[in-house]
Amino acid sequence: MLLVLNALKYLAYILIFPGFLFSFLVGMLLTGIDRKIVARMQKRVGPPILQPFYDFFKLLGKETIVPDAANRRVFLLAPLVGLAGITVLQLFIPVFHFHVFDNVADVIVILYLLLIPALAEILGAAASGSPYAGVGLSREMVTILAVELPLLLVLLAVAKTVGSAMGRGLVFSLSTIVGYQELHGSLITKLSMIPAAVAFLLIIPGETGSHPFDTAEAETEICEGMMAEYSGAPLGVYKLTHAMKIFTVVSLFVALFLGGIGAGIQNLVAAIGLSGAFAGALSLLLQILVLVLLSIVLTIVCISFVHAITARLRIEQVFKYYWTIVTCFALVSLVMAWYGL
Amino acid sequence: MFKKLIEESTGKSPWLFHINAGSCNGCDIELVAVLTPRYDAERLGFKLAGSPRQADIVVVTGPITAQSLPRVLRTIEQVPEPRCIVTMGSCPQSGNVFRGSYSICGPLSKYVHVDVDVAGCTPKPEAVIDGLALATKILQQKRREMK
Amino acid sequence: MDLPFIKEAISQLFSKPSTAMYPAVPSEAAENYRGRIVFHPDKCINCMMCERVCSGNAISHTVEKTDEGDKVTRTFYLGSCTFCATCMDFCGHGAIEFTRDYHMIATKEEDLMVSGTFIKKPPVRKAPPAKPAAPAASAKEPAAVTCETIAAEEGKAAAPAAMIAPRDDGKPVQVPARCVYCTLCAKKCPAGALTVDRAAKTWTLDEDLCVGCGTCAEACTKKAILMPGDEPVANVPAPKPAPKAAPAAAPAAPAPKAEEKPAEEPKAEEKPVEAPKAEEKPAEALQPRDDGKPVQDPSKCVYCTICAKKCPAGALTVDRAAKTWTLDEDLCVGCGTCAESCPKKAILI
Amino acid sequence: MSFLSYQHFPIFTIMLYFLGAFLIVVFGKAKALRHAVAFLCTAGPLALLISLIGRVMVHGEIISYWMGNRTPVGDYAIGIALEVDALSLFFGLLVATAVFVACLYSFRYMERDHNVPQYYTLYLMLAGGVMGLVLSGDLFNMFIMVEILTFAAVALTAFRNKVTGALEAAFKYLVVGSIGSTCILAGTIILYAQARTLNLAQLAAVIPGNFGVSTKLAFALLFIGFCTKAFIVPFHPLAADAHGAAPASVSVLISGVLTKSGIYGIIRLVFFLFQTMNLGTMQFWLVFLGSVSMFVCVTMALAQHDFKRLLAFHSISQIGYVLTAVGLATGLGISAGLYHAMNHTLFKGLLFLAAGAVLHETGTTDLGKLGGLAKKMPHTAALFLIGAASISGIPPFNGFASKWLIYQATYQKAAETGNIGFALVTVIALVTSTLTLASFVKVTQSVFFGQMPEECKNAKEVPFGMRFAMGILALLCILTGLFPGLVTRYLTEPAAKAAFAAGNYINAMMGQGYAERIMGAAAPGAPAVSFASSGVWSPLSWLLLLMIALLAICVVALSGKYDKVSVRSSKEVEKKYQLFYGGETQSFSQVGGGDLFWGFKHNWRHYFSFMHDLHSGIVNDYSLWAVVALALAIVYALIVL
Repeated sequence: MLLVLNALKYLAYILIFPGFLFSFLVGMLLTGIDRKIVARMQKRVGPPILQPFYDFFKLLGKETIVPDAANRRVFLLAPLVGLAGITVLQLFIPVFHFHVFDNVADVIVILYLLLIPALAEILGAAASGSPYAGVGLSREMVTILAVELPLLLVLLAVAKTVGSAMGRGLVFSLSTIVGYQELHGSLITKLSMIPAAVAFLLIIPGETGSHPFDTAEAETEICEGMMAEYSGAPLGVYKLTHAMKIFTVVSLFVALFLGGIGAGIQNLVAAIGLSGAFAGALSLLLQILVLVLLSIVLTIVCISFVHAITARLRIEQVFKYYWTIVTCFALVSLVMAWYGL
Repeated sequence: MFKKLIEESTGKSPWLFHINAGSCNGCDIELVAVLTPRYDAERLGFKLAGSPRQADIVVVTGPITAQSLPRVLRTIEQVPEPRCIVTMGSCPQSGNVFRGSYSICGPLSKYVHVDVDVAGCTPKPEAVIDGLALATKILQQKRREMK
Repeated sequence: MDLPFIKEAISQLFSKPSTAMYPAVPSEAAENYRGRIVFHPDKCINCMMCERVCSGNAISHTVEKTDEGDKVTRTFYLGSCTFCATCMDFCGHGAIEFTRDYHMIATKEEDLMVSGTFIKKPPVRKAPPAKPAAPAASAKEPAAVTCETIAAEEGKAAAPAAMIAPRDDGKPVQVPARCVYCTLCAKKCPAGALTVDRAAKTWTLDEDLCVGCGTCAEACTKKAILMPGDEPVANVPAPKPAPKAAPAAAPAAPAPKAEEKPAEEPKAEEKPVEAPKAEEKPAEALQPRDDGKPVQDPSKCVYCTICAKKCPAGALTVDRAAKTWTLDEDLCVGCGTCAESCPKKAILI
Repeated sequence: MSFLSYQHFPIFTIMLYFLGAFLIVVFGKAKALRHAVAFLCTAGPLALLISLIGRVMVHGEIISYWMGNRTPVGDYAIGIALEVDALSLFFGLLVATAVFVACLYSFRYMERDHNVPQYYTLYLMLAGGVMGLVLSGDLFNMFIMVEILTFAAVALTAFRNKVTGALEAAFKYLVVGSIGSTCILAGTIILYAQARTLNLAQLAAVIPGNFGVSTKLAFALLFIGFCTKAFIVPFHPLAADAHGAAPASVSVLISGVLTKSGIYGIIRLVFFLFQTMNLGTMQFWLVFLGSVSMFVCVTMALAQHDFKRLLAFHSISQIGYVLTAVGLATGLGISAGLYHAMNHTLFKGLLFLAAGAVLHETGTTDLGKLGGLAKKMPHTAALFLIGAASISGIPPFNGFASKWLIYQATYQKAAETGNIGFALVTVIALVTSTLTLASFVKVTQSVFFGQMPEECKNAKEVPFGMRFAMGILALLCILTGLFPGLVTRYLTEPAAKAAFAAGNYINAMMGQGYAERIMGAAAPGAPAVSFASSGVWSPLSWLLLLMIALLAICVVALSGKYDKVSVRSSKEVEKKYQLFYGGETQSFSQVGGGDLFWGFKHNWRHYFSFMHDLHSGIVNDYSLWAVVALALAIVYALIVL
């Protein structure tokens, strides 16, 4: 009986709370807010906040065309694998105090798990056989190459800071990092972590492929790049994966650098004097709310704002930008973390 | 699965694909002007799609020149099913001043069923928005009739 | 990497968007915006000027004979209109008006057709008074009035309306009473044989240049030029619309003297006109060629070189003197412009 | 000792190979007989070694076998000995598996070639040579085995002499290979002169501590000798030529097995004979060589236009990983290195077999001329994808488990020693892993997806025999990826402990107490190392979650008629199902091979042009590098040791 209960609990985790449904809603919300804010920055009214939902359900209604040149099975399966990958990844990122699994994956593994949705898209593009998709695929791979280096440096810096502070050499497990932050305040308050946080903020648009770095799916130059041959439901699934990826990357930033807020909520709830299960539920609810708000603020700052003020870069500029400017930020923070600042 | 929701959102997020069949670019810049802050078609859900596979409404401008005819027909054919075809400006409807020239292949309606004609030699952006709104209703109707 | 728009982006975020919420807020077109056409049939006199000047040839009309006159319906096809309003400018009577309504969206073709019908009453037939000055035409016939005044101005003896007979040597002859000196014939004449001076009201024909193609006669809306083979006409202003075949109510009296007649043209000119006709073999029905290229009917051709000039591809060479018509097979695109432009319909395609 | 007791298994494994080689020469004419002999002579050793796992790995027993029962007399080892400790068995297992699978593959793969019997003889000679090298406990015996395997490998590289460049590649391999072998021979002679013994255990007891000038020279010579065998950086170009030309099953051996024998030699040398692993400079030297070969070879691989040359460069970059991990000389480091060596043999074998399948069907491995093969060869494509995913370290597969361990090891080493250099190595390791992913995306797009050119139209699925061999390797890739805990506890950790436990290696050979008596210092103990302690990653539960999520999504999709895509209703909508070409008719245009990753290549164009000039392909350049490397090693050895 316990096994069944346990299985149901995990199923609920996967499908409902931090898994599919939750990140589906928040992801779409973030995309809607992103498009609205970008529009408002261009002095125009912009689409309604629920526009991504409409887009998604309209695409579900559209007919799916599989071109002859495409490899039919891979063409249809790739989006689903991408979606499954991003859903599972969301489980490993703790919401402040609440984490579903704490001994399944650590920070470096999450770095690799972030690759799976991008690879699913690349596989889908390759399977479609269109030359536009081929060019898009090559650009997406170069973007991944560009983003990987600074992202790793940031993670190493965080691991080193938390590791030396806790005296265990280095700590890669995300839940321990969040636990540490709850005791000693958010990492962003430490001097050595500020360049790392800035670097991570600069990485978010690159990782999610949003505006200045969306050379991979530049609709003007290479007709939607990798999505050139997708229509109907598979395209909807890819758009959904993009939306959920934004939420995942942003909540990773919150977990890595703003973990201390969870403790603040805890003692806030304690201050109200509630206790027992009710307090736990309330604090969980508050934490979710704070996470969503923080995600919205972060999306506005580092995706929408950057989207409104920049023009799309060429692919080798994207690569050069990430391997010089952003890597310097991350290196500075790694060196500072290393020599005990 | 949630068929009504799909129908409703088909009406709310029509994506455009613009085909220039030899136009003098008067209508092309007017179509783009519809997406500028002044008229902002995006608040109604319109968005320019990069490839016909992701389009719902196909906007054709220009008198269908002999050179562009096969390409226009092929691109329209590649748009997935609930689709509308809108001709913008007088040229695709009748060939306008170019009618009778040996290199013009006549009105688009000779080859494809045109859903909405937006007349005017460069119709005003408001007229284009009206035309597209009408096309969206027809799109929704087509979606309702689909299997 | 300079980012120029940071300040604007932030400030615009908090300011009101500059979008005109169109469907909710109706927006009016500019002051004299040329939108949908409104046709006032009552003002129209069916002078067809608008049709001729319309670049998109969007205007067409149908005439229907009824007892109290011609029932004319004129339709403006907005789908082919460039809204340049040239027709409005040319329409002397303000029958065409461009409103500010820009809603020209249609799902069916008919919605874009603006049309109006009116009855065009024939001119009132009063007994022809001796004085030409009598206002024979109703207000609607400006042409006739001008003709009267011209005759009065010249102060020529108001000879009784003389008959004008076409010349026998294939050259055009002018009916001064009908001519309004609009210089259309001079412009149309391919050979440039005609010079018409509007101010001086003179119509001179250069005999040796003229090839007798008849384009001027055709072009003349007033039918003031007669070609060989037409009936002699009274030198009196033609009643509107006075199609050529209209029974000439005025008594026929040839009075060629009103024309200035240049010196007798050389005899030779005439002879060759006849000569080719004689040589031409009995013209059996000429078959158009199957590969879409034009073929010439020597019997009809007058070698006026119009087809050579009109041919976009320059495939035709016509030698007026040697009376030869050669077609360059590969240059010719088979567009048929030569067949259309040939006044004598001597080319089959 | 009864004839069939486990003591004799090591000698049986080696002899079986050579016996097979001899038998095939005798009755090689009949195909069935030849295949039976080859099958038996490759399956036998594998079975024998697997039976030894329980004894050697779990109980930690070390089997020593004196040829002709000439046990040591008064502390002097006279006879030739075979010694199988956990480390040797680990490498032996690798060799046996790769040889067995490649042999299965070559039954059908070599059908179209002529004089196939000679192929099998050379093949079994090569296998025997490597197995002998790995299991022998005698330094000179190792040299002989190195000679055998080098010459067999050279002959096999030139086996398809019609292939352009095969002879030239074989010649290059022969020249540089013989430079390496002569270095090993010279080193052995010097060591023998000083210690008057050739037995590894006795040498390991006598040599460390009293380094004479000649011993340092011997170390440099032996080190460079084994580096040439492992194709480390200065010697890597000849590996690319050798793989490019050799038949696929042979390149599986060259890249999967020969390089491991080089690494095995280095480990024996550094951890046993000279026990210099704890020297800071030694660790720096190994890690530096490892990371340089990692990065150089992966960037060279990215610029390749030929499928097999690309795989060859990748195998050297993976060897760079192994060397870096081993060079750390920490418990986790060695375990991660060995784990990656095993994984490398598996997925590199799979990739080479897939390359062989492509060559078998289309007759070319040029990335520019291939495309869209997934439609004609779905199984090969699926197996290739498993191999590509595991080499580029995608989570559920084995590549990720070992690379992740390597990152942990290098970064932990950085944390312990406090010098940031090792953190830099982690960064290089990860960037190399992403570049590997990039180059395999390039291969996937140029060979298996995209549009199919005319030449590949009549390619069809490879015969079942070849697919079965690839299937075994793919299954192993997945299993070793999903159960890292098991693999590390039973295979890599005992081997890592054995690498550090030089003491009981010596005692097992020379009798108890010998090591303490001779070396005086306490035999270096084995540091505690375990997979769980190193970090948090359980692939099985992650895969379980992924499967549940995927299942849920597929159920939802199928209920929404996701796969009932608009099938072609009637012929005349032909245009609808063509690719979107901006309205043009769909013509052949494959985006693959050279035109991918312009952004990266453009940024690194100076580096690539420099690399282009460096890899000139001329033998004297490579031998010059070999000699220069030798000189550097000698200088290093004389100064630092």
